[in-house]
Amino acid sequence: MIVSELILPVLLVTFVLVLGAYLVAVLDEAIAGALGMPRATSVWTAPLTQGAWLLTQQANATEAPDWRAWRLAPALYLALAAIGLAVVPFSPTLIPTDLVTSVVLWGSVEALATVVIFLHGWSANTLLALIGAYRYVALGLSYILISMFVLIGVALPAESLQFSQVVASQEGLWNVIRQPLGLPLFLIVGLGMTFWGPLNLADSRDLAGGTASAVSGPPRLVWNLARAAMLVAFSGAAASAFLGGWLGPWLPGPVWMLLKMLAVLAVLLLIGRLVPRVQPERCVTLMWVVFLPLSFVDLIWAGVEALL
Amino acid sequence: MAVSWLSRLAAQATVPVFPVRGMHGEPVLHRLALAAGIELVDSPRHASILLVAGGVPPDQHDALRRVHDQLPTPFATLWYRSEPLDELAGATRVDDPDALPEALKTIHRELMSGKRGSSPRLLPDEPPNPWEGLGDDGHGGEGMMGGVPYGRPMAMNMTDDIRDGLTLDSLTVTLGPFLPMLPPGLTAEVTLQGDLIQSWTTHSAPYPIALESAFFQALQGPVPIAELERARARYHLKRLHFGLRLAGLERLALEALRLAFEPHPGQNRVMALRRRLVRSGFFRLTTTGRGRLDENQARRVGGIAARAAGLEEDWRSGDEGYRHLNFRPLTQREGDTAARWHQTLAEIEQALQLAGQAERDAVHTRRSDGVETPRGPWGEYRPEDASGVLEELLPGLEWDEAMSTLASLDLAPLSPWSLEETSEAPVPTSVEERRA
Amino acid sequence: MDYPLIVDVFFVLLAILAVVSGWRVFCTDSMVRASFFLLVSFIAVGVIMILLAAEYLGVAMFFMMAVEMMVMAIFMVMFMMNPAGLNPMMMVHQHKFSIAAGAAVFVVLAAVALLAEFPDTPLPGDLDPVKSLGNELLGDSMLIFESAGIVLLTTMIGVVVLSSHRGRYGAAEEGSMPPGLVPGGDPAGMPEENDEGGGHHHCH
Amino acid sequence: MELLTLFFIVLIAAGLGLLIQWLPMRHQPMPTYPQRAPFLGGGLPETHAWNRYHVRYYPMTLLLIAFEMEMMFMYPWAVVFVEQGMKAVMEMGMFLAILSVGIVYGWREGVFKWQ
Repeated sequence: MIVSELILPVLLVTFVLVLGAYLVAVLDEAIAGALGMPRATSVWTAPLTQGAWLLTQQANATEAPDWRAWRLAPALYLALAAIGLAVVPFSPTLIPTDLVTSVVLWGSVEALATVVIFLHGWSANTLLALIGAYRYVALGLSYILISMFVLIGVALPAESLQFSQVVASQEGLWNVIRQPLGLPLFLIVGLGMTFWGPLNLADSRDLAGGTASAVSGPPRLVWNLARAAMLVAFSGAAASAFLGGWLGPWLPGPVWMLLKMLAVLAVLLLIGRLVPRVQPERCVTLMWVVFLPLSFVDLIWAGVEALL
Repeated sequence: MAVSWLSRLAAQATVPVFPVRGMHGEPVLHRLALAAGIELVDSPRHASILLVAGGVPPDQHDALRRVHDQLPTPFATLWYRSEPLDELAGATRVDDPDALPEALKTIHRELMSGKRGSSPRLLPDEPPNPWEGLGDDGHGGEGMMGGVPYGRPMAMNMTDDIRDGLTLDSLTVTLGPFLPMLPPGLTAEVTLQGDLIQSWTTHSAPYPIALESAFFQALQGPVPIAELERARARYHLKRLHFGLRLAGLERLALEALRLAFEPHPGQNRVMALRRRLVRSGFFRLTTTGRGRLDENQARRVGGIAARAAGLEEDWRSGDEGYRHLNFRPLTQREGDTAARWHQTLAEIEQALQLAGQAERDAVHTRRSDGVETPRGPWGEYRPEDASGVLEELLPGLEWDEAMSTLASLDLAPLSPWSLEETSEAPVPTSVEERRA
Repeated sequence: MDYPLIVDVFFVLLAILAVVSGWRVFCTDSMVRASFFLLVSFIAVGVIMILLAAEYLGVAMFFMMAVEMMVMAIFMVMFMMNPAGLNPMMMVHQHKFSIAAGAAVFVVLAAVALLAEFPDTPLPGDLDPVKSLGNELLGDSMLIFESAGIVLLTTMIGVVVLSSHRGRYGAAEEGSMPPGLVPGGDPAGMPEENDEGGGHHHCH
Repeated sequence: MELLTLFFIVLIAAGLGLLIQWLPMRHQPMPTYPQRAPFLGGGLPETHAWNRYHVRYYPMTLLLIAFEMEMMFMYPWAVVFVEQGMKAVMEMGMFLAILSVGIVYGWREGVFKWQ
């Protein structure tokens, strides 16, 4: 019992998180290469060599940082990614933690991520990192409502706040078809949570790296790792909320789940490379005035659909 | 054992280079941007090599020392067509742009394997102000705000905000000359309230930029319009590269740069680039209609900025040769950041179209009392530094808006030497290739 | 009720965490740290609530408190001097009064905990607290729930009125005036100058 | 049991994050003061960066709090939605209408712009 309920889930989450983060880096390199960016080393070793270099680099400090928060923030972000992945079911029986309210827990991971990312930029006590941190809060507080609406939308037909029930409710038809607005909106949330691509307001180029502009060496490695891990966790949530999780013919459930996660990751990384960074002020307006009403529509659609 | 294994792996990493953009250092950085295995990073904390590309005037050596000392160990420096600082006399200097990527990779490998020591620290290890243990709790000074806690005073200059009038602290910093988002060489004292720029005082102008020799020849006598216009398109494509990279569109930025390196870029490829740019949402997502120049400011900046603000000013209209090609200056109305990028794209297309036409008919310029450079008209005077407009333009803008506005403006003065002359060191490649 | 010992162990640990981080709120110099210590305290309480089988409320606590503390930190940084605690300072005021108040509240709460008779009705095993909460919201408490919605809407409007600087008709401190109904005419919808009937003067 | 598993997962992830940072950093000396200075492209700040920072989207954050309160009611509501049928639809309609009024009003007053 200990093995199946404690050791196996812990191993599973750690393994998927680490492997997934590595795959995110590989996939991103591959997409960059395919889009014509110059790449010398092979995509398979590039993340490893980059990681090795960061491990040998000295960790930077700033004049008067908030030490504890500064070092804790990357680790906590990684922990949040782990929680996010832990609630994702891989098969009807293989669920790391099957909480009754796992959908709400996923929402609180999003809220707590905002806190952690803010802390990462705030603690450095440097101008560019600070601007990145405050900018991220504007984004984080904007996408959270969209995420709530979209996730409530998938909870309606499942009559439950449990991811495993959400997946089970998609037996007949996947939510991606049943609620066509849901997945696109949720992908925006994913880009926001990991401040990736168009929503990279925190660590952007116009801030010389933003919240990460003052960190180097191992803390930066953990930060990058955590970002990639969060993408993996998000892809897990998206795959189970919209793509029918473990459901699928021929192959065993967990394999389907991993394939779907990879598909979500590929889409996210592609968007990250193709769309420019949104201007912060415009981003907030877009979130509240365009995407939030759209998520209303999604919820109403889901509600009507669930009753029919 | 484990450590040597780690450093062997690290030696194979993509080489992270923080470029200090000195005078006339841009061309080589454009080459590096296209080189494989090298990454130009934005923060010195993310780099293992400090590349000083081009000369740095002596009065900015202190700033250079500060940036140098901000790289975490182990790191090395490489000087491209630039005299190393006195303290770093033994540092590697490379003058050949073709040898640069390899040199960077070698240095990184040597650094990781321990063959090369880290560059020494140049500045004394002292806090900016001595830590003063005064007051009740051994902190900085009287009360909550005084003194210099941790060697720096606290921000406590209360000013009224220019947007909503809340009275909150403002933060005054000196930016540049090597901040990657600013034009190289530009230093400014900036007061920020939150992320909004309250005031901007330019301290030193951007470094002069060198044009290709075609523009200089046009001042001596007739030159083929095809050559002139291709040089113009190349110039703007390189500017576009910078703007797109800043906006997070690295792929299209490289596409623009590749076009700039082609000897005969096709007009249709520029049109395709523009279509992809519009489709990616560049104009809708990254600009908010701010950074608008009024007529006076637009005239002061000249060139693209002027025409984007609706001024139909172009030396080419007065040239017989251009008139023969039915040249008419293009303009935009808004004069803001988006309009300047629209104008840039339109002018690149126009330049390539003119070049194609002129090549067919072998048209030359007729006028030699002046030339329309990509930076603005060069008649009696060379286009000068226009960074003064920033003091009126940037206050009230949010940081991201300010940076994208800056990228869309071309403010640097023109160098009295051509691009070919500024590279005084012997160059192995042919002149034709160098021009690209 | 039957539960393993480890629940007790975790309860004690979390209770200690909640109290200690709550106490740290008042001894740290940094406003941001203070906000997030409070968040840690709330999270510990939230986990305790989950241990008490109130799963939804516990998780909702994380959610709400993360957002709320984030906003609180932002406002702290906006309006407090020395938000990062670069110079040490006292976070507490009115020591004597607050000690007395704290002691009094503690005594009252402790008395409630010790003296009150808690109902000892075991819950049915198949109870789904989230479901019953939902049924409650759609059943008896519907009116309360809907009026809460209206109250929160009023809150939203109040918030916007108080904090938004950029009004519909221009900046707030310039005395925003609606445009006239005819070009150049008097502002529309404004009360007459000599009309004293506006709002709070009418007491009855 | 689920909580215990979750606890271990958090512990391992956070521990891993701290370990990766701590192990290589054990023997590193403190960086020099010039290295620790904020990066501003060679320029220097006059003061610490921590200050009374003007967060320009403050009305939005307040709106969010009010909004979120209401949203928390909706999770339990989602669970019983299908069971309750039309009644739930009506309630949701009313709810969303109320919320929309708040958003439209905020938008008209320019709340989602930097103040």
